[in-house]
Amino acid sequence: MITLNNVTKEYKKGNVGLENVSLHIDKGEFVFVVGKSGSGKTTLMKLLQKELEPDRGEIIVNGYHYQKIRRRELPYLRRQMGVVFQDFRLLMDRSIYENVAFAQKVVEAPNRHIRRQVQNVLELVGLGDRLTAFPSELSGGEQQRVAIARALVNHPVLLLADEPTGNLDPVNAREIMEILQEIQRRGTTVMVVTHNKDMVNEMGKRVILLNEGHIEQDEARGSYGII
Amino acid sequence: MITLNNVTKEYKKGNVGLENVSLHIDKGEFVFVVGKSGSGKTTLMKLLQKELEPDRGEIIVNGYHYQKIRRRELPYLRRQMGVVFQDFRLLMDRSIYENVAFAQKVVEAPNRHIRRQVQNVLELVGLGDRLTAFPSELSGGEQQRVAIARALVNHPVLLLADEPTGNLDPVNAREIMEILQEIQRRGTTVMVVTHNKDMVNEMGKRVILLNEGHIEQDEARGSYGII
Amino acid sequence: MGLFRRFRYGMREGIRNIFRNKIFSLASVGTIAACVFLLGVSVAVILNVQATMRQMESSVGMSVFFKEGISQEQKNQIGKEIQSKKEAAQVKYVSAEEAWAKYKKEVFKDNEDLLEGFEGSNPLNESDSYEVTLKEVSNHEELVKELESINGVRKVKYSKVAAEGIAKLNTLGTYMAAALIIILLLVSVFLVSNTVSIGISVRKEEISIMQLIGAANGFIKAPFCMEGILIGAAGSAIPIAAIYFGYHRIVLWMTERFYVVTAFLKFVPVEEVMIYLIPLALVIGLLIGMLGSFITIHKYLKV
Amino acid sequence: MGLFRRFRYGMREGIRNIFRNKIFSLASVGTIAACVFLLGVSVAVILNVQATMRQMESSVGMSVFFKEGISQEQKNQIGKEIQSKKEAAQVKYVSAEEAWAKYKKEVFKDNEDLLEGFEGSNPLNESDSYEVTLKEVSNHEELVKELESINGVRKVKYSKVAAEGIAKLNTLGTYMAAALIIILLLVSVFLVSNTVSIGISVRKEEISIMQLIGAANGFIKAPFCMEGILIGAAGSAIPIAAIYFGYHRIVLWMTERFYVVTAFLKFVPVEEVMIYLIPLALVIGLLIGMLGSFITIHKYLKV
Ligand SMILES: Nc1ncnc2c1ncn2[C@@H]1O[C@H](COP(=O)(O)OP(=O)(O)OP(=O)(O)O)[C@@H](O)[C@H]1O
Ligand SMILES: Nc1ncnc2c1ncn2[C@@H]1O[C@H](COP(=O)(O)OP(=O)(O)OP(=O)(O)O)[C@@H](O)[C@H]1O
Ligand SMILES: [Mg+2]
Ligand SMILES: [Mg+2]
Repeated sequence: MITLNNVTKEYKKGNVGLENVSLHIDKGEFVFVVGKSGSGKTTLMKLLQKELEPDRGEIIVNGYHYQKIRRRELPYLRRQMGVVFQDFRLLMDRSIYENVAFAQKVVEAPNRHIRRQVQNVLELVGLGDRLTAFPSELSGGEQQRVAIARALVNHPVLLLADEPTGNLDPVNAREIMEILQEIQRRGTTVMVVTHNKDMVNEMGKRVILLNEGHIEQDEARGSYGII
Repeated sequence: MITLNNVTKEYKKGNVGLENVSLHIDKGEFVFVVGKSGSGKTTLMKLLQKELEPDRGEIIVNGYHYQKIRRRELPYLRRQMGVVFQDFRLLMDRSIYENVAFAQKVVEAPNRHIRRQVQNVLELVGLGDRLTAFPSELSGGEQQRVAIARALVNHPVLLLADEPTGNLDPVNAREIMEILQEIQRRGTTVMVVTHNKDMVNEMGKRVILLNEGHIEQDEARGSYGII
Repeated sequence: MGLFRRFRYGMREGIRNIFRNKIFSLASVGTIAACVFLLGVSVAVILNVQATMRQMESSVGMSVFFKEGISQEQKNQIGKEIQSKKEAAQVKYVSAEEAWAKYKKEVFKDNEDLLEGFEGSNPLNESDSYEVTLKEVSNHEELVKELESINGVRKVKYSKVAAEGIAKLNTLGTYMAAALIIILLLVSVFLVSNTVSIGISVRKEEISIMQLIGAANGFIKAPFCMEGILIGAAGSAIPIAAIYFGYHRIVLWMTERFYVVTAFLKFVPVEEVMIYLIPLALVIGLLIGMLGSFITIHKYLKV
Repeated sequence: MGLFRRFRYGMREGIRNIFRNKIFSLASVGTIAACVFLLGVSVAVILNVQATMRQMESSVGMSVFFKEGISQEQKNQIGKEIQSKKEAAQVKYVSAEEAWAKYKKEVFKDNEDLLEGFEGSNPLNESDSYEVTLKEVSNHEELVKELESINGVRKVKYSKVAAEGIAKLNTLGTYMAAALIIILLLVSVFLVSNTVSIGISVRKEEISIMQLIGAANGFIKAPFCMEGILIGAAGSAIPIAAIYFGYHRIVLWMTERFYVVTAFLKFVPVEEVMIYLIPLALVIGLLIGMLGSFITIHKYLKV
């Protein structure tokens, strides 16, 4: 599903994003990406979404070679992914219903399905009764759950979640993790950036540890204990 | 330092923020505020900053009666607080040096001290080499640490931190907690909203548990285990 | 996505966007309205000035004098020939008596007694003429030559200074009108694109979120274009309506207040103003409104 | 905080703000520049039209005729008396012969032979007069009465229609100039406050952060006001400079291109335009720039 070959991304002023990262993730895998603040986790996510271009190296996701992809094709690539952004990136001038429905409209879902699907997914994250609220009227954790709902609503082939539980209490966090595991079981490849040590240790999934832009460790049934 | 008497805050559409909350926190205390997503933690913080007005009830902070305070006095009240916002609220068009220095300028610190103080506090949170970076050029955790630095720089009498470690890895989180404990030891009253179960359990401080706007529990040497 | 579905989507979302960004929408409508208003006032003034000029032109005429001793029949013949010229608007026979009477009235007003000695002996004897008023005045030199070549014509007198003056004034007026319209158009384009670019810079964030979710560019553009069209339409309609309903009053007020001057002035009907103003407003309002957002959006979609 | 320190802070931060929000700053400068430019062009046109009017006024004169049989000495006396009136600009004696010669030339140009029978017998005998040109034309009725009351004056002839026409035209011109300036001022205020309110709505977030950190309102306002003043100054300076340097060329071009017309026209020197334009631009640029941001900021600081 995901292949990175010697990918390097440097920001201006010489900040290292990623340095010479090679990586392979199979279809249907569940992977945690951990590492201390500023180690390049979000950079990796952004490269996979083609929000950033690598300076060097090759990225292949779901059969798309990122160097060769045309601008016209980019939306189709992105529609196969669900992304939870670290900073949520909700449309502030739309209700949370509209925010999630927008993702459905983008993939040209039939209108008659949209309402039900959006309602369902918002109920799944515990916000079924807040459809008309605007993001600014939600608590931090509630906004985060809207972002998660939006990533899930299209049943993506690949789910990228950047600290999806950073603003959630342990109970909510556990529920979200269960949801992510559930969609993995249904065949979605899931990649989760997290600082939640307990969760990582408990779930026994593959863990990729980043440090200053390098992959320091990549264990099949890893734990967070290592840092 | 902080007294709340029967404070109620309802948002429009009937969302409960806080309901009939009474609370007293002494000068120099260290208090954790916990509770599940949407339980009113941020609402409590906003009321203490007088960003929101309560519908009913009385708030007294550091001798200021919030009902009687004049608009002209408000800045002086706020200058005695350091606040870490859940959504950081950095000035996006200024470098992180300028962001922190702004807080110093607001309290009319002498110009010759500003540079050294800002440099020191940014080093304290591990960002001493990123002074000229803009918030958009920082990782989530780095932005969070800038927000913390800004709250600390004026040596406030009261520190309000809304999930200051939500985007931080365990190592960084621990360092930040130690800093907060250190400034408490120097006499600052500290109030921290957090979901970090381990941290709360480990530190053995007073824990206030909110649930749907009520105080459900308030233990002197509490733990997070209860929810 | 079907064209119809995209249109409907663009329309609905465009309308919603207008309400989502009230300040920006109001500002854009206001800017376009202000520009169209200035343009409209200018167009109205220009059209009225032109109409007045045309009236002045036709009042500059020529006098055609006859050779000595030709018959009344020949004079009639000459009159007909003059009439056949396409530049001639009106041809009027002025007898020598009339000419003298007019002069007397002009100079000796209320004091005709001074001229008693001349009574009966017209000093302008044999100076009967045709007074020709013209339709337009640009090729007067040629017309003078043509008229002088008519058999029996002794002399064609015309006020060269007045005729040339008016022709030049006309050209100057046209230049100034063109300059005014061009300046206003440029200022309008500038102001509108100003407003749009501020607006878009605000929505840059929103657009980039849409792109990251996988929205195709057309899908992002459609509502912006519709929004531009609607804002443009609203921004043009307001000043057009204001001018349509205000024009009549102002003309009335001017006619009453300044009756002596307005005798010289010629006011065009509001419909004529609208004939020019509406297409111009459409250009400003719709095209700028739409292209403004379209182009600027395009710039950001390239990201 | 000391006044000086606050000023310095406001200045430095104001300048930085301008660069921090380049799009907004450029847009604001552009909007103000466009408005001041339109105002400047209007002021220039109005001043030139007024100067031309004044010239026209002075060319409308009066003719003062004498009672029958008064002596040359008395006529000289009358001339002096007329000259002493403050409204009189120039007083010129026109003998009956001159008057007739002028008329002959006007009507019988190149055909004086037609008048042979009248040679020597001037039909305008006893019609010598003073031609008086006037400084201004508003109180002509009164002047006529005054002149007629002079001993030895038979009749004062003046073109009532022309004089009244010009006076009315003048009033109309003043009204239109005032209307134009008012419209442009209103449009300017509107456009600038438009731009500012978009800009502020963008910075609302920033302002609220500053407030939450404990910044006093004055501390937040100072940079915004300075920013407004600087943007206003830049926005005014650009079109003023453009008009200052462009004016001369345009006058030159018009004089060459339309020499017949420009003979009637009176161009005022660029300095005179600047005398009016600079204060007006200062009002627009500085006051609007500053008050615009000041008022709008104030609105948001009330939060
Ligand atoms: N736009 C940018 N310009 C310059 N440097 C950047 C930019 N974005 C990120 N960086 C730097 O690149 C490094 C990696 O950033 P990244 O966002 O990938 O970290 P992260 O692992 O997601 O950290 P966190 O856990 O704090 O979110 C950091 O040092 C960061 O400061
Ligand atoms: N501006 C608002 N308008 C309406 N409802 C609001 C608004 N702000 C917050 N709320 C609601 O009030 C409740 C309490 O919100 P608050 O932000 O205090 O929660 P919280 O405890 O901070 O949650 P989290 O841990 O997710 O940040 C939530 O249900 C939220 O949706
Ligand atoms: Mg990150
Ligand atoms: Mg919160």
